[in-house]
Amino acid sequence: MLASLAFWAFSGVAILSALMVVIARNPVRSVLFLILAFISAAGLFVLLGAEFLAMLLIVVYVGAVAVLFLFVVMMLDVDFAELKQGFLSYLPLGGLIAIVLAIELAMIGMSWQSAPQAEALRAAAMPEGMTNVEALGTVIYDQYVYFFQIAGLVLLVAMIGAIVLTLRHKEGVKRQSVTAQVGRDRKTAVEMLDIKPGQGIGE
Amino acid sequence: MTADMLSQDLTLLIPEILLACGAMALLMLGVFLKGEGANRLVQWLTVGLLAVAGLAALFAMTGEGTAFSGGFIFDSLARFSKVAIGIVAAIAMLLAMPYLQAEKLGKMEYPILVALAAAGMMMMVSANDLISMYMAIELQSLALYVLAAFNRDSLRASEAGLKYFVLGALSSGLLLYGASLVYGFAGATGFNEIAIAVESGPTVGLIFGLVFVICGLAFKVSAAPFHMWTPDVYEGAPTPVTAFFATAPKFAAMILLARVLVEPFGGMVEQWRDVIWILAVLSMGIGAFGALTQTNIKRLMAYSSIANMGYALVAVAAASQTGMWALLVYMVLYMISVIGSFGAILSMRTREGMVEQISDLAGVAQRNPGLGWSITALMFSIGGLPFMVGFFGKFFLIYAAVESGLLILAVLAVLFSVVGAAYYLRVVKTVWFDEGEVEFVPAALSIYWVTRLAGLATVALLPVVGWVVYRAVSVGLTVL
Amino acid sequence: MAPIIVFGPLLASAFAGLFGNYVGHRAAQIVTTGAVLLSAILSWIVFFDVTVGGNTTTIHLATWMSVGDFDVSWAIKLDSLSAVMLVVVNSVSSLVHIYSWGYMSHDPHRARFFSYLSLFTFAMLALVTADNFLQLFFGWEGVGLASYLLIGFWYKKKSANDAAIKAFVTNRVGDFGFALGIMAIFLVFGSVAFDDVFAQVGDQADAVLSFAGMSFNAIELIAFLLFIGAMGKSAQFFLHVWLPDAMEGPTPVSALIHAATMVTAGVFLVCRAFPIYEMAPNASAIVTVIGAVTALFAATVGMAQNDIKRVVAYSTCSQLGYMFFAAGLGLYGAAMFHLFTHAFFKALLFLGSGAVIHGVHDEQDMRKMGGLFRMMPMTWLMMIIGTLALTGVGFSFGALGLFLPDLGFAGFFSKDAIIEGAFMAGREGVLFGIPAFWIGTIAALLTSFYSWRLIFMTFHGTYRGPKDVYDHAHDPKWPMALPLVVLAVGAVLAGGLYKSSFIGDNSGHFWGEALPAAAHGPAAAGEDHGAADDSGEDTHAVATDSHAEPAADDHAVVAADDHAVAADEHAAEGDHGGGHHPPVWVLLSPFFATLIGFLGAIWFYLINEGMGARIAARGGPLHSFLYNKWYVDEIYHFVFVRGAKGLGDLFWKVGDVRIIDGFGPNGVAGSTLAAAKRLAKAQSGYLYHYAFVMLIGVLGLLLWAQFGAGGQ
Amino acid sequence: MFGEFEAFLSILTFVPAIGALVIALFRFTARPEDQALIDRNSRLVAWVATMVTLVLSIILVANFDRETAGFQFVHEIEWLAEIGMGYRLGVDGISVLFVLLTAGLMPLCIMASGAIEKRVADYMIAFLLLETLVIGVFCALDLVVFYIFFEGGLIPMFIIIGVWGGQNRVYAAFKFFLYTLLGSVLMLVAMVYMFLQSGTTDITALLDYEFARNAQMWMWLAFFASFAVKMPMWPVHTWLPDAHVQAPTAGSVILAGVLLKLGGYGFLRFSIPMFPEASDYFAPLVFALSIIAIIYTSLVAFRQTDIKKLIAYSSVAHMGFVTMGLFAMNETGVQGAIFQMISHGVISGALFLCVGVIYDRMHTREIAFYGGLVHRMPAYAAIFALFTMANVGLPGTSGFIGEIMTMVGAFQVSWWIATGAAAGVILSAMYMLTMYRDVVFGEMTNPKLETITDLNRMEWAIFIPLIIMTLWLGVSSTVVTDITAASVDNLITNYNAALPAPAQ
Amino acid sequence: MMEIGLGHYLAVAAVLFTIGVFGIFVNRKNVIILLMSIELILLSVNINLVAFSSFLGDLAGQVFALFVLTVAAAEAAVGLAILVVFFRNRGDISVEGVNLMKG
Repeated sequence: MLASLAFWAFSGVAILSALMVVIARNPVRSVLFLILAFISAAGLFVLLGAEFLAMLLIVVYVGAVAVLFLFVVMMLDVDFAELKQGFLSYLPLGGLIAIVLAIELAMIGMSWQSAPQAEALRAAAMPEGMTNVEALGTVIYDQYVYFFQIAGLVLLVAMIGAIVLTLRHKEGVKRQSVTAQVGRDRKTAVEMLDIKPGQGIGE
Repeated sequence: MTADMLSQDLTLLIPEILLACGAMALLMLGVFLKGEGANRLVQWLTVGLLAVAGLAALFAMTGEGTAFSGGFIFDSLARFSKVAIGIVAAIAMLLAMPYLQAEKLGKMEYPILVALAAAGMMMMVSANDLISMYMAIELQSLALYVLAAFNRDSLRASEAGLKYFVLGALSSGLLLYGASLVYGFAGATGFNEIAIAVESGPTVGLIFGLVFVICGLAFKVSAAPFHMWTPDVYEGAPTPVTAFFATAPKFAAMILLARVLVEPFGGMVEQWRDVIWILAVLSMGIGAFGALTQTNIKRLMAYSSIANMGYALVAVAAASQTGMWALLVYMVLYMISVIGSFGAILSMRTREGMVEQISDLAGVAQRNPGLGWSITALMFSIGGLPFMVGFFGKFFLIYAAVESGLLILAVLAVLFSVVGAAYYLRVVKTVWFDEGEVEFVPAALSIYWVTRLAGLATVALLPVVGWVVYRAVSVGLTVL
Repeated sequence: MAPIIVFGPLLASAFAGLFGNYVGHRAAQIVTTGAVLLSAILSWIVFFDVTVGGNTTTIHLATWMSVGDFDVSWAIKLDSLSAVMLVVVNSVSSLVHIYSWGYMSHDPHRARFFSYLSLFTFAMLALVTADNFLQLFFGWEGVGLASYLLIGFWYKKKSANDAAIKAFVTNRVGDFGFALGIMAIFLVFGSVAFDDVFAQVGDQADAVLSFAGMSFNAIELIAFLLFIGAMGKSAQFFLHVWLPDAMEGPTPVSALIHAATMVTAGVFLVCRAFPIYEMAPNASAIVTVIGAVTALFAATVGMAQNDIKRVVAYSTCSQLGYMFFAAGLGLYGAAMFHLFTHAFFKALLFLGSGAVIHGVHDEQDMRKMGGLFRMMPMTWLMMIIGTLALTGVGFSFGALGLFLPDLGFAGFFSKDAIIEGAFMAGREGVLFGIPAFWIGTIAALLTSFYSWRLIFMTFHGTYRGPKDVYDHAHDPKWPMALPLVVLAVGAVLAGGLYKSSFIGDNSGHFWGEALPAAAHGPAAAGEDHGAADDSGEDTHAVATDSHAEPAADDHAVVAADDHAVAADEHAAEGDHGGGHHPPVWVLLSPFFATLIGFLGAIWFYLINEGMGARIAARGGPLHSFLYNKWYVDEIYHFVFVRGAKGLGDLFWKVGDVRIIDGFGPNGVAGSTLAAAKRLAKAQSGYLYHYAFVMLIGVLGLLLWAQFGAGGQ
Repeated sequence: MFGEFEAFLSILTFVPAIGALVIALFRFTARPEDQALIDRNSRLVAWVATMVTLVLSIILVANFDRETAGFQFVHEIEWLAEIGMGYRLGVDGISVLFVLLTAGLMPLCIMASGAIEKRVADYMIAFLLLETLVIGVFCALDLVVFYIFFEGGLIPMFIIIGVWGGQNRVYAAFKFFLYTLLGSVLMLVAMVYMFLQSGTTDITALLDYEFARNAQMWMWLAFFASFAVKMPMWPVHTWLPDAHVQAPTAGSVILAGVLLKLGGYGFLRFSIPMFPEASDYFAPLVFALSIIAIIYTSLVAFRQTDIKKLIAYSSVAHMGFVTMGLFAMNETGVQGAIFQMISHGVISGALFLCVGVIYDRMHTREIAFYGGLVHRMPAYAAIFALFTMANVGLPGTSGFIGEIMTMVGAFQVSWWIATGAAAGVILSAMYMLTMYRDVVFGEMTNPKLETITDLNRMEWAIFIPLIIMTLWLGVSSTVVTDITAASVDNLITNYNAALPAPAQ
Repeated sequence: MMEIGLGHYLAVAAVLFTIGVFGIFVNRKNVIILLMSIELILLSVNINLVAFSSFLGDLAGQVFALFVLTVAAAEAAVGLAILVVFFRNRGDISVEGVNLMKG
């Protein structure tokens, strides 16, 4: 009973805040509603027994992605009010499509039955007597290590990509060069000049 | 998982491992050896790396089989595809080098991203699980998003990157939603397991899931109506990137699509054939008609690739062994022609810089006969006209379609190919009939040879096609 | 020998045509004339060999076509029919060659002219010596080609070119029928060789060809189709329009082709194919009718023409009509006989006209002549002889029951034989025999009228042209005079000499297998009874007629009509009489018809000189009708030429351009491009549009998968 | 003597391609300043290559066994055998003469290309490739090989029309290419279907294979789409006038002389023997279209103001005789059709060359521009007259034989058809003679023509063989029909055997 | 209050998915919100996966969701990087303006 109450609460909040994400006038609010939606979803995850993912959602999404969004929104100084104009022009068509889609998908959801052989097909059956985290750990690093490695590559690509796109070596910015600092010796650091009187150092 | 098993699994992954580790090593190399020379070194090494990876797939003494609990499969289809991907990616990299140098884009990240994207593609063709499918696609896609926007000071390139990214992310969402439905209704993510679940009868959930998955993959192969990004991205992205886009990723995605449809969902042919049928017809039609009014040759190539993916989908729709080898032959021949065409496009450099209007090609056949003849051969080959190898691609896929009883589709395909011929002819017409003033600077050696050899190959390969076909047949045999 | 006859002119022609410019005109003339002369001499030898010696042969030269059963040879068939034709063709041709030495002496393209003439001769020879229909067709079209080339010889003149094309195309219309006839022959008989076909005619008498749901007797159909060909070549009514225009060519050409030889090919064809016509009474009836109509039509039109050559041309047309109705009535021998005699006197008339034209500086309009007989008496004499022969002056003493030989010019024997034969045939029940007889008689009247009109307008009365021309008018020199004389001799004697061979006692032996025994029956029957001739009578008639009272032109026609009515009554009486011999009035009626025509001409053109011109100036409907040749040209022009142009434009500009191209390639290309443009517009460049399309695509596919074919 | 030498036909086929390769080699490697040298040498090489081909094809015909109905000089190389395909070449009585025709016209085309001054090397390459492709079509004994050659020929022709053509060449080239391509692709589908049904693409095997009646209908239509366009038959003929008018002289010669024959050859090789029941069923359609073509296009030709267009339309009309003869399906008709194709190849080629002569001098093809040419060019006038007459179908020229034989053949089927065709003969005289009159005869009123010169030696050399062929075939048609007889006989026998006995 | 079954979770996911799609439609001017809509779609996928995983008693779904999260984060990084680049070049991020290339 409590669980179902929690479900309704979480799902209600999630849906409403998701709706707010797309219709909020200010993107900052959108981001904040997004965070709320994520948190509600995390609640749903907990209800489903996926505690680790729930935490991950909050840590990764709220902690990283949403903040990144926020950061970009702040960084890009855009007149958002203007961007919201014309909001309604596609509403009827969008709404229609959305409603049809929602009905379709919900119908499918309702029609779910566990496939007869699903039991047998399970690649990674929930191990008994293990916490969710433990259980995930065992499969990720064993059975799904391949995916894990690809995920690493994906992140690498993302990193390279973000850097190559946004990193700028601005002229005139002094940078630290560790090797240069460490490799300093007398020859490079000190220059002996023979200064003629009355002429100073000049070219 | 024992070490023994691990090493056994790892041997199946030699090409990917080579690419991933090589890419990381080159990354280090690039980071620590600064300067133009280092960039060029990295570029050359990447070319080598890609080629080696491709050849490794061919020659590595690994058996065929699955690895990592069925998440990865190495069969003859995968082997064939990896060789093709490796070689094409290497050629694309080769084509890119002079461009990058001339356009001052010669950052060392470019080859690294190409290598990682290639790794992603190789994983795609080996995917045997929804998760690995998704991860491989993302690995490839993320790299390509970045590559599309690689010329970050260009508004066009960044616009292209943005469009590609946003739509790509959307398509990923669709794919994932489908994957989740498939997972839920089949009860597993592995292709083998899904196949078993499908055997017991398709449910609405599976059908919906499959449709979503198809939509996601259709985006990657730029099949209509998920093609909209293609012209803009092709036009906006730096030309060598476009050349890369048009070849290896298309190939990988097409193979993946075919594998997904034939292996896990082989039991649902009746359900998905219509979907593919529609996609094929739309792609062929939009590709053919869309190209007619184009003036930018890269956009033209974009529409051409949409149309050609439509043809490839005809082979997929055939859903037969013949269809599979028709697909392979078609894609390989298509890649040869396209990579050559992009070599030609990259040759379109005047003293002021790159030009990419079709009209700039006016009179090329007169001033630069080698290029003119090459473009002619390549265009006719892409158009699938006889005496060019492209014809065989079309021929086999029509063969496959007719064999599977898809007569209407076959007829539509040939009719659209006539419309298509019109715009390839337009290029040839410009090359031959028009008088032009635009003087190209001599192309770099790599571009020169890629263009000429590909041009020659489209004609000279004709007798060799037999070999390609045998090879493909043997691949097709193991797929089903 | 036979190959020399046939191919000699060809080689000569090729020589003159190819090398004429190198070896000079004289050499070309010598070679061609020599070759044709040689042919002529040899053909006389062959003629006697065949007709007297009875040595009919067929020389097979080569295979032309051989496909399955369709086997066609190049051959030279020598029988009486072809021998007669050989003689006619080669004789006239060689005379015309000689004549042309003089006539064309100032033309810069003489070599070409002689080449054409010889080429024509060759084609004509190939035609007459054919042993199958297809070779005949070869010659048929070959003479058409030569005719085309010769009519258009003066290529600078647009009228000449147009006339040449008209001749060729009109002939093609006839050939259309001929070709179809050949096809039908092959279909029915499985062969196109004369011997095979004629041998089978009896067996196939009941063969039927169905066409558009109707069934026709095959033989009738074939006969009819062949006759269409003959109509074209022989300028019979409906397809006669080219012949008068063909006078644009040099006069020797007119003499050779459009009088003596080519135009008679149609008659030759009908005679050659007589076994078919024998079995085809209805088709023969058509031949008769067309022939008779032509005879009358051309004669009426001839009365109103002013061009000297055109008058002769219409006269030719009319005489051909005689030959045809004779052939149609089964009087093949008579037809051939008339053909034979006609060749001489008509060539004479043409060459004479040529001499006149030559003498008055290429003036052809008779209205600008007159009184020329003083300046060119020799020509006058020749023309008179020709006219006498044409009008068939002579007298049949037999008709009066006198046992004297018939006396008369060539035309008298042959034409009277036809007219009488027609009467006899009609009495024996051959279709249209009696009408043919009457028409023949009336046409004889008209012939006489216009022929003498020509003479009077040209040679008598007062000169109406420029003075200096008259002063320089002269008789021709020897190369032109010689053929005239030779032909005049022929025109006088040919009839009397060969009458018995062609239609008389000797005809059975003369023709051998070439013509049916019956062909010399009806006419011969009358002749045998001692129809005699009196040339003295005739000259007397001329003399008296020249003093005839002048009368209005219409009066002449009315008079003729009256006469016809009267004669009709007579015919009725004659019928009552019955019997194997034509009644006396039948034998005499041509004579009187001729006499009346002659008197009419005297009245109009000698006694009341200028009356004809006045009538013409008044432009009455009858005159206009005749002067404008019954408006046939105008109708054809409107229907066929304008029709073809209109249809051509319709098919081209509407059919091809607007409909086929408009809806076909251009339409498709246009709509394709329009679709492409619309598609390009859909590719708006807006990100959300793209996403839109994607999502709509997803939704569509989902719905399709659920409710469409995929979702069952 | 060459019967044992298997590759003979392949060598014959590819000699021109080798010539093209030679030209290409020095074209691509030469320095720009050697342009004149390249031009001269490419002409020479092209001429030599085509002459070698001609000699080889004469040897081919000389060694051809006339008694045999089957294929001779067969050259087979295994290629994609697993899926039933192979590289197979061979000739029979039906095709061997077309090889000779092609090989015979090509040297003349090369010689007639003296007026081509730009990009001579490319031009020669295109022509040589075209020759290889066309000969390949006639020799191919495999569906796929056939199709490759058949369609491949479009490419060089496209370039020939487009680069060296007249004012509106781009439109014409596109129309030509797309029109014919559209027709052909349907044939491709049908070929695939045939392959799937019979399991082979070997033409000799397919000739014996019996397709189901229903399938025959569809395949016949698909093949018809291709061949009818190629012929071209009404109403898909409109590409031809444009293509002809715009093409350079030699291009028109090849187009009319050889490429149009591909359609008729296709009917003979595929439609009739492989789909006999469908051919029988659709014969009335073909007849109707043929007759319409003959009369309709003749009338259209009558109204043309452009000499080439007129001759092009006349070609359409003459091809009507071919289709009519082919579907008469008796020996006279079929042999007549083959003869007509050969003869039309010579005559229309010659006519286009005639036009080329004055076009090269005056650069216009408007009939109205000319007039009175005979004054300055008597030899030309004579030759033009000869071919005009041959085109009109005057007996004694080869034009007549084809027409009369096809008509005789058609007459046996129905004489409506023959009547219509014969009416076309009248019209052909009308338009050809009118055109000839307007161009050659009359006063020379156009002052620009005053300097026009008569034929030069090269032109004589071009015309003489054509004149000889026209007249020779005209008086001795057995030269051709003897060669075709056995194969045609066989074709008809099989055809009749394949038809179900008439229900009676 | 009825028993909460899988269907409920899937329905929630479907609604979220739809809202994501809807967001793309209605926010045609602001790329950032487009990206957020896509994040919503991914969230719905994750709910699906986890719900299925839970009801199937199979960890694979959760693993899948885990990787989706990872990739989504990477994607967001790249996407925002591209967006920043675009902004630098153009000065605003109105989607409406992003149509340099079309046709």
